[in-house]
Amino acid sequence: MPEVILDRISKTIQKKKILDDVSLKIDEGSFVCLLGPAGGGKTTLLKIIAGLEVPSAGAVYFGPENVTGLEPYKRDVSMVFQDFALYPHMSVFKNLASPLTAKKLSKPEIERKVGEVARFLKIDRFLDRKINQLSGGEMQRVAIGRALTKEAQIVLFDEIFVNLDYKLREEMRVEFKALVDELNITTIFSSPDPEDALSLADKIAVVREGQILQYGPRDAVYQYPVDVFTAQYCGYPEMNLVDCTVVKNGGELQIDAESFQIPLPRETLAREITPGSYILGVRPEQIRIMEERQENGVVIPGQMVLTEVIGSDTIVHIDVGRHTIQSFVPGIYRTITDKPVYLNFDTKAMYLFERETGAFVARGT
Amino acid sequence: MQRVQRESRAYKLFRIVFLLFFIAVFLLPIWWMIKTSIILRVDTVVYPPQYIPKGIEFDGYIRIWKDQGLPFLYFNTIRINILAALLALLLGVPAAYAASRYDFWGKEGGFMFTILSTRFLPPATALVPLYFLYRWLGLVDSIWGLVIAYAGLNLPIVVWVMRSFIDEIPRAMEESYMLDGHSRVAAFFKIIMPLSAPGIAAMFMICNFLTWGEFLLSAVLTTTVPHQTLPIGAAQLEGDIGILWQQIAAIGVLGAIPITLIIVFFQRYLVRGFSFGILK
Amino acid sequence: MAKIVLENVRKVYNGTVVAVDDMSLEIPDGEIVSLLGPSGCGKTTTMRLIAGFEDADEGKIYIDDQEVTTWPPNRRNFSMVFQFPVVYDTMTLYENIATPLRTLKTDESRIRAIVREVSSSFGIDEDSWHKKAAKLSISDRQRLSLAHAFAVERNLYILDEPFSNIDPKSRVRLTKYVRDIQQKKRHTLVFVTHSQSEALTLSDKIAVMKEGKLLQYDSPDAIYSKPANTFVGWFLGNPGMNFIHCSCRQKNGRLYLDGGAFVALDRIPAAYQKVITGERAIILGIRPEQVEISQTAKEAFIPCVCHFAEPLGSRLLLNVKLGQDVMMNVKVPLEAGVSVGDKVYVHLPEDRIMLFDDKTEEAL
Amino acid sequence: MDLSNVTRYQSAVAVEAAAPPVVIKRRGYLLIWPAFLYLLAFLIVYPFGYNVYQSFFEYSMLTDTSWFAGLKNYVGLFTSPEYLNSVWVGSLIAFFCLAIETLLGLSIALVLNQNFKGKVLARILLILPLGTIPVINGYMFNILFFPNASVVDHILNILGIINGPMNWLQDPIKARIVIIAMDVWQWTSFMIIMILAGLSAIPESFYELAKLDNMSTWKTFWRITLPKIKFPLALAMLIRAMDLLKFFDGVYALTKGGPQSATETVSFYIYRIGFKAFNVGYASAGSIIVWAIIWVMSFIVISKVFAAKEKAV
Repeated sequence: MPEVILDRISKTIQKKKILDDVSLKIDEGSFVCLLGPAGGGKTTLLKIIAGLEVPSAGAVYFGPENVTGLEPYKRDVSMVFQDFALYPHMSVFKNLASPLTAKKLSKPEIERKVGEVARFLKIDRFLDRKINQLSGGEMQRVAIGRALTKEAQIVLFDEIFVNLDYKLREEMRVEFKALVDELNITTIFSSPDPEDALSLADKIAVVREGQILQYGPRDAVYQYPVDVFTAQYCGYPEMNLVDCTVVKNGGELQIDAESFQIPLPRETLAREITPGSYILGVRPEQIRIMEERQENGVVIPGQMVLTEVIGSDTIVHIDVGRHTIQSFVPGIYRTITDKPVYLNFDTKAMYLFERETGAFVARGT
Repeated sequence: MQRVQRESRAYKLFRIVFLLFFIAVFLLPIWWMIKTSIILRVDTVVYPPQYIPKGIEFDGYIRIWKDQGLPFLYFNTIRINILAALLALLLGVPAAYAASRYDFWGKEGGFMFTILSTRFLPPATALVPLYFLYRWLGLVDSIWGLVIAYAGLNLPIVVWVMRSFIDEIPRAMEESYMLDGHSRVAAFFKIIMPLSAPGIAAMFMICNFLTWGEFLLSAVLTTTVPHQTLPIGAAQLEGDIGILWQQIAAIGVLGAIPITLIIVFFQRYLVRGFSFGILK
Repeated sequence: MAKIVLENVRKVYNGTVVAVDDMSLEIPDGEIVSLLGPSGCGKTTTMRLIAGFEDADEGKIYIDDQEVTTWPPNRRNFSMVFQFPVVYDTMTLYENIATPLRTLKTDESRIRAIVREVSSSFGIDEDSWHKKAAKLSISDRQRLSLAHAFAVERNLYILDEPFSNIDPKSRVRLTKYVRDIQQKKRHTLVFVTHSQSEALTLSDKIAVMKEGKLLQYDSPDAIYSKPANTFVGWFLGNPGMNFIHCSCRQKNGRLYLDGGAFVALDRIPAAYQKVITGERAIILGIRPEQVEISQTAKEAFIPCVCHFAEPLGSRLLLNVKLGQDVMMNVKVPLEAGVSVGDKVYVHLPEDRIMLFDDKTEEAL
Repeated sequence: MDLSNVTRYQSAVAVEAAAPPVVIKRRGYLLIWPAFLYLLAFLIVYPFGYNVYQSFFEYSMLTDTSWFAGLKNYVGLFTSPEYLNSVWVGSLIAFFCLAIETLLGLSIALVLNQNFKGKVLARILLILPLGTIPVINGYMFNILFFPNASVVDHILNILGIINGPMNWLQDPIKARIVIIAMDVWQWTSFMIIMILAGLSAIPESFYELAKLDNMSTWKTFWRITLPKIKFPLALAMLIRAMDLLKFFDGVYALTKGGPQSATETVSFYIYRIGFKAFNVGYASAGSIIVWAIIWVMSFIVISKVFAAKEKAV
């Protein structure tokens, strides 16, 4: 089973730079998620690995072998597409058998292998059906099945949950994880949804505007984002960001965000910082709402404006001066009080980013 | 979803009158053609005109069958149109595939523009050069000469409309077929061709529709009955002794039948053909 | 502002497809009612029947006790916002909002005042009034069409999936605008959506529909905590309710819930003791966040294996396997620190359990 | 693992500088060449070159010789009353055909876009003229407007609009009216189909909204319908405009350009000069001019098409 190495890949399509000097090393047997907004180049990256696109510059290696110009049908890769790309004029069986007929296997051999995969994915009941008789979830299973019958060592999944409704997505995610764990293949998965990345991947590569902003183990990316974009994108609900300045107040440093101030004793952050313009970030699940003013720790007065119930949990939106801060509250919570509320968070959960570049500066310890 | 209509009675009446008026106007020449083909020859041009024929005869049909070589004309028209449509598809479908799937230098502004602009060239302006070319190639008065010319008329539309059909087939479809381990050529024949088959069939019909009644090229490039088409057959019934209305009308009726079937059954695709695939 | 009543309404398309079947619904004056369900459940048809864009095949529709079943849409006096934002592209923003007022012969200074008021409640800048609507982004188009809809006092305001094409950030803002204006003016509002979050966030009452039928009509909290059947329980919640097929068995003269390879509960929950008196098959339902978990064996805790653990904000979503093949979602605090492959013990608290009939899947 | 040591991700992949990859060029685009060359050969390069060449020569049918004539053909053409007449007649006919076809097509399409019983039948009946053979239509219109036995005269007499025979085809103005009527009769159906396609793409919700706003039918048309079908309408009109430059068959069968070249279109003129008078140089020069016009017009159409396509994406 080979590792996948992308060495300084660039891709330009119609004078537009889709990928700009991207390098990535994907260990064999690992599960990597390319996370990022639409149009960032995730799909192009997958297509270059698959050989469906030829990079304008750079090289692709599977282990020691340079496969850059190799036609897709000669590569040991299979791919599941966003809209499944099942062949509508063929039955489920023929769809699943397609990689095997390409290998010119004998008929009984094909039937045996298709049967195995179909049973594994619980789609053996409708092998004779036409594609348009399948539901969304079944179509996805067939698409995954087709990628599996090829028995490729590297399998690419391109935003495969995007077209499913949220109830189905919830169920498929659990199933998918179990499946991939069992197969022991190198998996590269692209998704715009941080929930997919955080729940499934070993490693996350944050892709934006043709570049990889950060690549690392899931927890590293979540806990130590390199910049504001990664911090905000990699988390659901997204991180609260507030423009602030760090000022010297007497001998002590202090964060000043206009509508509130937070004292910043030396030991709060992992490294020393100088006064200047910053962005303060706190994840919504770290923000607690108090009805009474507390004397200790961070206290930010605000006004509740909306309780957004997302299924079984709630995001409370609180106006704080010019900003609206989100707080994630487990369970259903729907009271809106006219009284002022107070927000509180542990300074351990605090992030500081540079104002101009958005680069990570420090986080609480 | 059906919209609930609540229209006034006066408006409904107006609509009926409006539509009946235009249907009458639109059908009058067609009815006249049918009627002329079967009315007694002496009653063809009389005043007041007979809206319903007083007597009928099938002399026109018999004469074009016997004297004017209708079987030849009909067979030729069908043969030339079908061959021209096939030739246009043979050249046009691969071109449409390339235009849909590849980016290459000068695609939109150069190739596609040139291809489409030929659709607008009046045949009259290419007539003299084509005549001399055909004379040199020995294609004058042969069905192949017309096949080649008609295929040229069809080709721009085939390329443009088939491109819009192929655009609708997700790229991922052939890409995943290639990743299954099949070659690009196999993907074209096993994925693109079957999935665009309805489009190809429709285009085949539209091509026939577009060249069926063509007159100018076949008038100049053919001279004898065994190679002529229906419109020319009809035009030759206008001679020194006068115009043989009954027989022209008979050719008109027989000639309109296949093409009318095409517009009735392929209406949906007609728009695509007319608009080069831009409107659906 | 008005009360809307549907009485045994039925709509059949092409003589065979039953879109809405025997639907009765009362939408109280001044409340937000959501029609919620998966696609094809009949919520859109119900909305179109209320609007008058479709004629009901059977049943009656009332607005404030006045029967309007055969009235044309414009006579029913309501505003509407469509899923794919509909605005007059060739007109300016101002003219768009002013159009419905014009037909009411409002004088120009009054129109100006109203346009100013609604456009500020929907965050439309006065500087952009003269812009043509065609140039707007999709979320700004929807903002405009909301302002247009709320510019006039109507019996009813219908919002047909107004946020489903909108980016998440604008969605929250638009939701807030709608809620604020409704709270201020007490409009009657019908809100069609397939998203549980939108329905739970905005509504006073939710009507859950499936396959043309009304399954449950109640307040969001009641629907969430006391679903009328397994579908409603599954459809709401993130993730939805867990269901375990059990049988009530008798042992030592006492009924208990048997889950096959494990004992789900050693007695019948108090609330159900009157309903269940003998041995029978049953479906047990429990929400993932209400399952109790322990890492050590305890009495009345069921041993199971964790095979999926996903951090969800400050919670950890586990998928555990009880016995041979019963899967269950459990939500625990992040600190619980359970990881894949761990052996854990779960407990189903008696007062949280819901029981459903095993055939009809209705709540008992 | 030391997670706190965060650095911006850099291309630090451990790959030794390998030989430059052999990039396989995908050559599928070559498939466009057969079609392109075919058109080039039969419809563009050869005919165009030939026309350009011949337009500088004079040719004599009698001696079958030709000699260089410089710009004489062009000068002759622009001073020839016949050619100028054909341009004038062609434009006149094209203008009226286009205007009437557009208005009629639009009104009929608007009615056909409503829901009523018999809609499908009405639609089929109204596009039937497209199924007829143009040259035969020419003969049929000949009968309908036959001197002293015109069906149209008869109907108009009964309706009391005219009195006595009109002798349509003998009078220059009336003959043009007949030519226009024939084209309108056959090609209004084209407009109907194109406009219906545009209308059917307008979402119903726009009309529902207008209805809720109590907008008048007239305003609804101007504010919603027309802006939304602008593109298909313009496309159809431009296609028709260019097709009218080809107008030949009907003229041939109905009037032969007469009376006194009152209905002689450019296409007919080129055909007559080239094939009846064998003045090949003249015909070629005339063709070159028409080609120039067509290219300018089709450039406009096609760039519109591209703009619309991009908008759709």
